[in-house]
Amino acid sequence: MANDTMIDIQSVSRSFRQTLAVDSITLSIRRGELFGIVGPDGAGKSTLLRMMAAILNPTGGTIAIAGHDSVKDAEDIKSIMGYMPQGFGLYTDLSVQENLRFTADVYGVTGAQLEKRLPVLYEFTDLASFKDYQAGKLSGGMKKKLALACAIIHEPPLLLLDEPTTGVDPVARRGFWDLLSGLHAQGTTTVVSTPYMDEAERCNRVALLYNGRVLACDSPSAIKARVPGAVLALTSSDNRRLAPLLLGLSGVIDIQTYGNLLNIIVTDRDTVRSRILDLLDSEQIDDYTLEDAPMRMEEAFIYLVNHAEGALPEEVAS
Amino acid sequence: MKSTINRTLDIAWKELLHMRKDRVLLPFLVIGFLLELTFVAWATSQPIDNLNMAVVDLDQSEQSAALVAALDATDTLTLRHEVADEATAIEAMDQVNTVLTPHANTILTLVIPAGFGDTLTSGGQPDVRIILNGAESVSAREARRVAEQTILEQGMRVRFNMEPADYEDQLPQVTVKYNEDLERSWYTLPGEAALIFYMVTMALAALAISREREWGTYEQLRVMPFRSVEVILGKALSPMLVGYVLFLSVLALMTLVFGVPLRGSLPLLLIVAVLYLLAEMGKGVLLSMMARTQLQAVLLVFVLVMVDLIFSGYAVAVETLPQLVQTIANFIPIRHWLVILRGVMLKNAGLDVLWPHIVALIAIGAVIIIFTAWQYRRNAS
Amino acid sequence: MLATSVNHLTRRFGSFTAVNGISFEVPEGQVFGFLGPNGSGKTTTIRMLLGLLQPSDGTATVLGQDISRAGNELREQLGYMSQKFSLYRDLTVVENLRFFGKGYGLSNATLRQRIEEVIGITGLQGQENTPTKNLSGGWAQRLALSAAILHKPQLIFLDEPTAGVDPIQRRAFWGLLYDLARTDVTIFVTTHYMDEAEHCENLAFIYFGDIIARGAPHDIVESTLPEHVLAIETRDPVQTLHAIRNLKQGGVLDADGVSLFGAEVHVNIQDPDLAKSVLAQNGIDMQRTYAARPSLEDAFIALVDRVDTK
Amino acid sequence: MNLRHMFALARKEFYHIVRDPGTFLLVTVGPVFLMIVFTYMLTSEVKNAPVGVIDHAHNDASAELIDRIEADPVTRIAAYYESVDATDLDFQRGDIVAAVEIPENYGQFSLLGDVPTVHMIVDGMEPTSAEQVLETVYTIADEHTRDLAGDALSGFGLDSSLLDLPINVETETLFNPDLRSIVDFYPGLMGMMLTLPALALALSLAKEAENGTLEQLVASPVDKRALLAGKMLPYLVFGMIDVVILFIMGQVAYSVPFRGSLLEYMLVALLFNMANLGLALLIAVFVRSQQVAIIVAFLVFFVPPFFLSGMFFPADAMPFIVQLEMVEFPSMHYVSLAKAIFLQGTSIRDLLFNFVILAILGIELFEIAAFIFRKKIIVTVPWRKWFNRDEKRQSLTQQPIAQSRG
Repeated sequence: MANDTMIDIQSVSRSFRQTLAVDSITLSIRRGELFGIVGPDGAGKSTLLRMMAAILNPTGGTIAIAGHDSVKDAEDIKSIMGYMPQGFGLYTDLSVQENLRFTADVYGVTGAQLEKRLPVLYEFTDLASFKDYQAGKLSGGMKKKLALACAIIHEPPLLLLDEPTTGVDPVARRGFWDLLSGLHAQGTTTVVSTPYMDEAERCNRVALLYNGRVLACDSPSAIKARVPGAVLALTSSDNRRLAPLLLGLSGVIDIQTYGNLLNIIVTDRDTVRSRILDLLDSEQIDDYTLEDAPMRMEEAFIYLVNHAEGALPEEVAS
Repeated sequence: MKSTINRTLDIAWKELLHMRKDRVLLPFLVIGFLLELTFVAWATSQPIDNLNMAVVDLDQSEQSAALVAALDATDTLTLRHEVADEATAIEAMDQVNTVLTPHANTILTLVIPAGFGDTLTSGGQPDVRIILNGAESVSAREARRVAEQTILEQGMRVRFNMEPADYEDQLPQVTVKYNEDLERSWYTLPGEAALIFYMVTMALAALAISREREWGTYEQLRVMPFRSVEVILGKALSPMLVGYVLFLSVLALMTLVFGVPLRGSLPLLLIVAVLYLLAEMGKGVLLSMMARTQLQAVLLVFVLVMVDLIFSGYAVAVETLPQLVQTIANFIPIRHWLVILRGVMLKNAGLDVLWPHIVALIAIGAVIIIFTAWQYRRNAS
Repeated sequence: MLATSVNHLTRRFGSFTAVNGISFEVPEGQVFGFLGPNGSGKTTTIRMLLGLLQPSDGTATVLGQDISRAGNELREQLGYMSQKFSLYRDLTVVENLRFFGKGYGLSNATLRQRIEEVIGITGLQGQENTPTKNLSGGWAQRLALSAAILHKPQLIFLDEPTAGVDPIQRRAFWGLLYDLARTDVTIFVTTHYMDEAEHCENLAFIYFGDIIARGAPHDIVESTLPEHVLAIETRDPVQTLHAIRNLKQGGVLDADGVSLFGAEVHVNIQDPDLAKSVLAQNGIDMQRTYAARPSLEDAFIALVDRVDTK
Repeated sequence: MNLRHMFALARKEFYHIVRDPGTFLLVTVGPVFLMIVFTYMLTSEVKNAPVGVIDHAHNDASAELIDRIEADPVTRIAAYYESVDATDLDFQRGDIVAAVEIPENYGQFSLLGDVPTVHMIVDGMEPTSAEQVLETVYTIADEHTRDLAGDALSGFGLDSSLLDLPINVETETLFNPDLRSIVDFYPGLMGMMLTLPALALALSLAKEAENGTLEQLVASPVDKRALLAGKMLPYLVFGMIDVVILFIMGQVAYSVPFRGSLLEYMLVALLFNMANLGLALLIAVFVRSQQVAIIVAFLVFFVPPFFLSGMFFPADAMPFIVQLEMVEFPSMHYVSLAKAIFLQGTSIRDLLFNFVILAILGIELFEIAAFIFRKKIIVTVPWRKWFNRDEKRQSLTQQPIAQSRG
């Protein structure tokens, strides 16, 4: 392959009036990658994605998509890319089939090519039996599938998805990600933005966005590996009473309550573990379990944010 | 525990806050319609004058020149063209005024045949011809009226040496009541004022519930311990207040600036205005419940206003309309309100005259509000 | 005492049964999660419990009162945060709170004090005069919670409270809920985010109007999915995926599902060690492997699958 | 311009129109409905206006006069009174709009030249119908007096031609012989109705912006001229259907004469339709919310043509600067052209100035909209705060760790 880079983002910024939504981001996304842009609301995910889609011009820096400049050659980019905006960007009063045919017309997929493509898409998304339904009457998950089908109707080498699973239930979410994995398996370069950390784990590489800047860009496991310390899972009969006491222990960074389970994030597994055991002992609690638990992406993200903000206690920050 | 009145006021206060925050809607409604009032006032008080007149004077006598001068001397007609023959005159009527060729459009052509002066002075009855441009019917009608009267006066003057005062008592005597100078604006302005009053308050009321529905706050409101009548009254109260303030300012504008007289009892008008408002508010809230979105609510208001306009006597007196229309009109609040408003302002009408309309307003208002409350409760279950 | 007790509650809309004879109990002072996909009957149930909808059949009591007879007195003890953000976006934070407080009949003095307290609890200090529409998702959510707890309700219904809120804010929000639960307020939450559901002490899964599982999150996972997920990190995930699928189809590997998971391939198996050795024997490239317990989401999807295949 | 894209968009837009009852009514029944309301308000003729009588004469002459008033379609006799004062209450109530007082000696002439005349009182509150009633009753009374006087003169053996008017006026009315105002309002009103499809177009674009579908379109390779033209095309078609319906309605229901060339009128209507839709696109390019679109459209579409186009109020009477200003509005040119073609049978050739400007506006407004339209998204202001970094930072410092530590 002559050029391995699909998207080349060079110190791109975008401001709206006084506020900086994207603050000189540099990223490079390879061909065939499933790339996640992860961050909270307002981190600049949509702005970045819209600039990649060439529908918003950067106020600084350049973006090249497959070698095309996003400002000068905007229209060239639009035909090689599939884009799914946040929310439902399709016509609710048109049927599934009409939406697909309309999009096909727009992207110049016609005649025999379209007739061959449609059954493939129906099969892929499981929408065949709904093809005469009005899009507005579909469930949230099916709407997303339809939007995806429209975005890939012209078999674009690049797919940009802006929060495709927001507001979708877990069954549909899982189904949607299976579709994405399928596309990934076929070699489509996919950039997906999401506020959900569990979805981030399904990407090849992830850029964590915060306040318009990239906090980290790496594979999910590498990002999690950046967090010093470990997670301990404690179940006991009296978690509610224990939680504040545990927080008072030195070396405990944070506690998450999951029903009768406490996830304790600690700086150093062994020393803090013994401190916890001492505490349990002194509180005379004996029907407990204390196990190692995997670090979650969410914890890693929060660690990195706090690290960037300098809000961490010194012992952790160092 | 707080009283119903208190809770109603709580909701009304919140509605007022919404209105204060909306920087587009209220200013647009108020400024837009005040602007329209001024436009209408200006347009309807504009006299129809300086209409283009062409003359074909085949007589060229002293008498024909005097006749033309008399017509030209009127405010209504202005001599623009003197043409040699009738065909040219008719051609001129085909013309259309444009910025490049103003006054091209002839409204009236006077044809004075040869021998006009001689016939007139010798005691005969000469003919003249008037050709009117029917494409401008309003102007043409006015031009004809003025032309006929002026020609008659000129004829009397030349033939009998009589000025209009000399034969006035031989013509039917005319007294015009209430609007002595037949000022169009005296009729249209109160109508326009009622319309503004009506549209603004209806639009605001129609938004009251559809907005909550769109925002998703409607359900929250229903979960709170409010009673349905508290919600409806609370919602109606602030548009009413805005409407009332607007009414007062429009009333002041009409009487003080545009010179429409206020001959009757102001307190009566102020009280009946509240009754009228209640009826319209009920309608507005009802529309609001029917609409799914704010946009739909606004469109529904427009449609309703259009329908009501037919029956309201806004532009034309209801009494002169077909019987069926008159019957239907009795069920429309604005029709009664217009009778009352104009009656009090122009005719100095009092309770003794207006009571049937006031009773009708109260009855219609009560029916609408009861129906609205019933609908709200039915919606809720 | 039970905060809520539901017995064979049913609601039909025409021929469609939205809620189909469900029963469950919510003990006082718990964080109770009511889960299900969109359109499964969650919101309908909450609406019945709030008295906004009459049940077609069955009974329920809320705070000891029968819902079909309860009136405004019950409403004054309930807090409700609806699915859509339901505050007046053109009003400021304090204006919103004042309206809600008055609606619930708080006197002016109490109201002033409560607003201050609630703002303290939810951390909205300094935002008092911000128009609500300018608040970001997480802050708006906090304000909605503030409004729902202003009148010190004993039971709060939260209908998908964190939809569209980012993880940092969601986490903080759950912190607030636990703080509230510590003051013996019962919290009834619906959600379809499974990572969030894991925070609850007790759960009920509703699917197409039926309750398909109940219990603590852990217990539900364990009873539903005893098997493990084997995650395989590999140099070429796509190729590995196809290779493992072939093994599965050939009957060499006994596995439930094989899917691509970013840079990893995930396989559901009974015995991780056995599977690893089978894969190794067949020359699958395994840079690193780890076995994990299925998540609540996995359990939920499995449960739904079972219902669907029935 | 990519025609495939244009037709794809046009087809989609057609579905929107047909499937949304509101829009469909707005572009089909709407104009007809609005036309009925307008013609009704603007052109109603007075019929059976109630007139009161104070008859002091009680003779054959007065009875004959009363009969004539009753017989006229404009008026009817509603009540009899003893005195003028007695009519006050009924005037205030609106039960009568005019009263005729017949003097005691009505119908009795003497050679000394006494002509007993009636006294008429008219409620002037509503000037238009008051003038009609006044004119009718006045003419009846005047003619009756003349007839009586003529009879009297014959009785005295004199020639009744003495009573003839000094000058005989023959009136001929061109284009609209009965001077029915509907005839000259109708062609202009037809144009006004075309603002409804334009309004629907502006709303439709604003709706796409609100629903996020515009973002999808903007991100697609569809070219912008095709995008705008495709959205506009169905409204143009519906607009022309409206023109045809209204044209037929005018011929059948209102007997509005049509003297010009139908082809030329259709061309003018098409251009005006295009200009209106171009204006709607221009509005929608700037305004991307339905609510604001409806407000702006109201100001642009309804106010100027109504008051300034010369449809109701003669354009001649406007200050020159206003007239100059109106050159930019298509409605003025449309009204001039339509009226002339309808009533006077004038050809476009004689009105080249208006036609050329209308044609320029028809094409140019679309071009301006297409020029200004960018295939980019507009980020709306309410989100501004979301990007406010200070606020975000503050949100974090109070955030999870710091807070849960208490």
